[in-house]
Amino acid sequence: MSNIYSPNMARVVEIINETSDVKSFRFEFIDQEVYKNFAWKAGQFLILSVFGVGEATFTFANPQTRRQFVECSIRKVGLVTEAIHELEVGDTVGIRGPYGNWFPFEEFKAKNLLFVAGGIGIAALRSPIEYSLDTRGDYDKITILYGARSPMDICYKDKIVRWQDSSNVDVTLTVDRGNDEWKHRVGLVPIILKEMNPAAENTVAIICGPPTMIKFTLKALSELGFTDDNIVTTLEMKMKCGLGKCGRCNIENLYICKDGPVFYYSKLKNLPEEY
Amino acid sequence: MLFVLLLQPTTYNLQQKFSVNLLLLGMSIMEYTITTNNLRSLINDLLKEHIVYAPKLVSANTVLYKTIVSFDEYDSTALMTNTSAKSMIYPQTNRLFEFAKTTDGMVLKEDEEVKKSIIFGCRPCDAKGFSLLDNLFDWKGYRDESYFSRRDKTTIISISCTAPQSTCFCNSFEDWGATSKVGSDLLLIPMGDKYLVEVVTEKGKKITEDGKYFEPATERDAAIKQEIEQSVAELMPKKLKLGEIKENLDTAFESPYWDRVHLPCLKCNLCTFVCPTCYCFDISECPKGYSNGERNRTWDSCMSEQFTKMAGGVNPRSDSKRRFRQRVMHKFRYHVDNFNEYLCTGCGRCIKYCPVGIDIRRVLEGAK
Amino acid sequence: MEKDINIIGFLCNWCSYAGADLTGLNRIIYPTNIKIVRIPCTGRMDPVLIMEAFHNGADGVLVSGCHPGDCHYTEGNYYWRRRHAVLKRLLEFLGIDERRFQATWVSASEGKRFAEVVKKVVDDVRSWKKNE
Amino acid sequence: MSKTLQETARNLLAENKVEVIIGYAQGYDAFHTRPVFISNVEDVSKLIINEYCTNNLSVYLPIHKKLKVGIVTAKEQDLASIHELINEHQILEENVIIIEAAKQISSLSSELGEAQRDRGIDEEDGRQEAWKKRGYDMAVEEFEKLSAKERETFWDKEFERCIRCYACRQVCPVCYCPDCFVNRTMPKYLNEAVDMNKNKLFSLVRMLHVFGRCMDCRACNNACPVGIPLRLLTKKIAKDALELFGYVSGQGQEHPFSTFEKDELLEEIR
Repeated sequence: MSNIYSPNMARVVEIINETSDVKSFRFEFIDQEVYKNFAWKAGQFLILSVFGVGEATFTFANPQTRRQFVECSIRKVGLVTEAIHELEVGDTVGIRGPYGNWFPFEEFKAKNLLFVAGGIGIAALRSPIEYSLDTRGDYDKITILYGARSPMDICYKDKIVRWQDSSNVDVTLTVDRGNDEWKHRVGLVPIILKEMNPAAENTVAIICGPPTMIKFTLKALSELGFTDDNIVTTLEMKMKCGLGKCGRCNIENLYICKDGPVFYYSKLKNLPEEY
Repeated sequence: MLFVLLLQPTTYNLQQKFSVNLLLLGMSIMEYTITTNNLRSLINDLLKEHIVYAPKLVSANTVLYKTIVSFDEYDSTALMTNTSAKSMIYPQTNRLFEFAKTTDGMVLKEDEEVKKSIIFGCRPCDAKGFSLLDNLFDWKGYRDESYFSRRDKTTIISISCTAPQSTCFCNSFEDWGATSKVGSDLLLIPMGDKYLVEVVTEKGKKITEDGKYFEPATERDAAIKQEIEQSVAELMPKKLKLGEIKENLDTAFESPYWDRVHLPCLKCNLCTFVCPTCYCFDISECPKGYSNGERNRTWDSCMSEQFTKMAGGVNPRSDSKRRFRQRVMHKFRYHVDNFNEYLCTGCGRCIKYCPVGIDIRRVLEGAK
Repeated sequence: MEKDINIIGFLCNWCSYAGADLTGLNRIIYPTNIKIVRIPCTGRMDPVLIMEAFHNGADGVLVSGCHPGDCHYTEGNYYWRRRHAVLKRLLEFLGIDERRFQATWVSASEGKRFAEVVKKVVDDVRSWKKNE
Repeated sequence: MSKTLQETARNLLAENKVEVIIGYAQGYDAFHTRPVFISNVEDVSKLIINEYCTNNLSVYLPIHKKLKVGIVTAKEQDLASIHELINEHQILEENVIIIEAAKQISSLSSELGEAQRDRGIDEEDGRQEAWKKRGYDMAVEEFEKLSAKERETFWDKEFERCIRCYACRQVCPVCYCPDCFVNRTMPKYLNEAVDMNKNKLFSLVRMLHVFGRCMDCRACNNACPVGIPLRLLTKKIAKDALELFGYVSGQGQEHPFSTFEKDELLEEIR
C-alpha cells in the first residue's frame, strides 16, 4: 500500500473472555506475505480499525517469540473498543503497525526483573513477561506483582498459573477488595510492593497501570532503593496516526508514538507532567 | 556589450533568444518579467491542463482560495485570504481510502491520481507554510503520500506583498522579507504594469520554459526589485527577538505566566484552522450505509478538548491553560527542537481573526 | 425509471403509529414512498433527525402525533406545536420548501385519515420535485 | 470615558468587592479591542472603552462562575446576556458586578438597563421598544421574500466555506453546554468530515438551541473568520419569537419552549 494510513486486513480467529469487560482477540493476517514482514517487539503497539467505526491503539499482548498470531487484550471503554467487543470469529479488521519503541531487553541482561502491573496494565506487560520467560537464561530472578480491583477483574488466569510454574519466577497477585475464595493478597499495589520488599540491587522494575498507581508505585520503588534509571514504564496517550504526525501525543518535543511508549523513569522524570 | 543588446525589448521568438542568452552568459538567468496582460494569457493557458486555485472574492470582506475558471476571477487587490492556502494541498477533509464489504472480504480503494494544479497568487508567507509541512510529512522515516501526491503535482506561483498589515510579522523570521522565495516555485514581484518573475524550482522553470509570455529581466528591474524590498521592509513592524523567546520558552513550562495569559482564550479552533502551518489532524470514519464508508484525515486542533481526551475520560491537556500553552510551545519551542525551524510564517491570521484579539506576538514577548 | 420520492415519517408511538397500523389492517391503499420511524412522542422529536433526513436524501419529512389534548404524556404535543412553528420557519428560511416539511395530527382510530395525509404529502412533495 | 471606567474598576478592586475585572483593552491596532482580565490595581490603566468594544464579555462568566467578577458591558445586548445567564442559573447574581459602560458609549438610553435590573417588563410596549433598540432591521423580511430556491442557493454558498472552527459557538454567552451535541459520539450527530450540509445542520441546530436565549449580541457574526452572515439567522429567530409568542429574550419572560397555551397556533398543524 502506498498510503501509510492504510491498514492490512486481518481476521479474528479466536476470542477469549478474560473478565466481564476485557476480551483477548487473536488476529490472523489474510495475506500471509504481510505477516512475514510484520515483525514486532515486546512493548510496541498496533492500530486496529473496525471499519465503519474507527481506529484505536493497542499494545501487543503476545511477544515476538510467540507469533502464531497477533493478540490484543482490550477493555471496553469507548466507541471503538465497544465495537471491537461486538466482533465475532471470522470478522475482518484492519491492522497497521507495529509502531513505537520496545522494552530494551538487551540492557536487562543478567539482571533481576520486577514486573508491576495494575489493572489493564497487565495487557501491556504480558508480552515483556512472556518474552523474558522465553529467553529465561538471560536474566536472573523474575518477580511479578499484579493487582486488580477484585478477583473478578484478574486477567490471564490460566497464563498466570503457567508463569507460576516456571522456575525461579515469583508471582504475587493482589486485589483491592477480596472475597471468600480469594487466596492471594489484598491491598493496593504500592503497599504490597513495599511488603514484598524486593532487593533493588541489580534489578530493573517494569511498571504499567493507571496514572495514580504508577505515581505511588514510583514512590514506593524509590523508597525501596530503586534508582530512576532502573525503572521502566510504558505510557498511554491518545494517538491517531502512530507516526509522529498527528500532533497529539507529545510531551514537550517527544512523541509518545515514536519516541515512546517505553521510557526509563530517569528520562520521564525530567519531562513535564502532561501524560 | 552583448548583455545590453540582449536586453532590448523583444516581442517575438523569445524562446530562441533565451536559449542563446543562457548559453552565452554561461549561467542560468532565472529572472524574467511578464506584463499583466501576458500573465492573464499565461494563467488562462495553464487553466487548460491544470486546476488553478487563486484568491477570489466570495462575499463582502471574504477572500478565499478557490478554483478559478478564468484569470478574471482572481482578486489581485486582496492582501491576504481569510484562510490560508494549506487547504489546497492539505484539505480539511482528506479522504485516505474508501472501504467496501464485498464477497471477497473488505476491500480498500485508495484515491485515484490527483490532477495537476496551480496555486496562483499565493503570498510568500503561505508558500513558506508548505515548506514547513513538507518537512513534517516526511519525518521519522514515514513519507505521507496522501500529502505528497498533491504537493508534487502542485506548482505554487506566489506574488510578493507590497504592504504589510498591522498583524503581519513575517519579518521576524530569519532571512525573511517581502520577496522571500521559500516554498514557492515561481515568485512574482509586482512592478506597476508588469511583474518581475523569479524562478525558484524546476517546477517553476517548466512554466517559464514555454517562454512566449516572458521577457528577460533587466538590470533596471533588479534595481526596482531592491527598491521595493526596501520600501516594504520599512513598513514592516518591529521584529520579534525569536532567539530570546525560544530561550525563555525553554524554561517557561511551569511558569505562572500561563495562568494569566490563557484567560481570554475561548478555545475555539479558529487560530489553528486559518494557520498555514498548523497540521494536527484526526483520522475519522465516515460510514456510508452498513458496509461501505470512507476513512478521512480531518484537521484537528490542540485547542479542542477532544483532541487529547482518551476513551476512559483521562485527558492530559484537560484545561484551557494546558491547551493554550501547548499551541504556543509547539510552534515556538517543540517544533524548533525537532526541526530547527519555527512552526509559524508570521502571516498574522491568528491575530487578525481571533475573536478575542489574542496577539501571539504579545504572548511570546511576555513569556518567561 | 425516474427515481421516486422518499419521505420519512416520524410517527408518535401512541396515536399516529397505531393509526398507520389501522390503515394497514383495514387494507387501505396508500403510497409506499413513506418510510416510518416510530418516536415516543412528538414532544421528544429531535430537530437533528429531521435535518439528517433531508441531508441524507429524503425529499420530504412528515411528523405526526396525537391531536392536541390527546397526548399520552398529557402535553408533549403542545410543546411540539411550539417548536414545530419555529423549526418550520427556520427550515423555510434556510431554503427548504414548505411542502417538504409537514406536520399533522392523526389519532389511533384515524386509519383512513392517515392514508389521506400520506397521499397529500406525497402529492405536495411530488409537485415540489417537479419544479425543482 | 475610559478614565471614569478605570476609576470605578480601581475602587472595586481596592475595596475587594471583586476578585477580577473583565473589561476591554487596546487590541492589535487602534480599531480593535480585546478582552482583558484585571486582578491587580496597577493594571486598571489597561482598561478602555470605545466604539470598537464589540466582544460580549458575559461569555466568560459561566467559565469563572466561582469568582467575584466585575464585568464591563459595552452594549445593551451584553447586559441582557448577563441577565439571561442569571435567569438560567448559570451564574450567581451576587457574584457579578456590572460596570455599565453601555450608558456612556451608546446613544441608546439606559432605560432598558434599568428595567433589566428589575427583571420583568410585562407591557407589550416595553418589549417592542427593547426589540427596536437592539437594532433589528428589515433584512430578514427582505430575505424572506426570496424564493425557496434562492434562499437555499444563498445559504449553500455561505455554509460551503464554513471551516467548523466553532468560534461562533465558543464566543456565544448562552452556548455554555460542557458537552455540545456536535462533540457527542453516541449518537454521533456530526462527522469530523466537513461538508456543507453538516455545516448547515450545525448552525440550524445551534439556532434552535439558542432560540429565545440569543440576545442578538452579534458575537458569533463577528467571530466568523469566513464572514458567514450568522446575524441573519439570529435576527430571524428573534423575529419569530416576537411574532409567534410575543417573546423578547432577556426580558424575564418564561421561555416559549418551556410553556404553552392550549388554544394557540391552531392553524400551524392540522
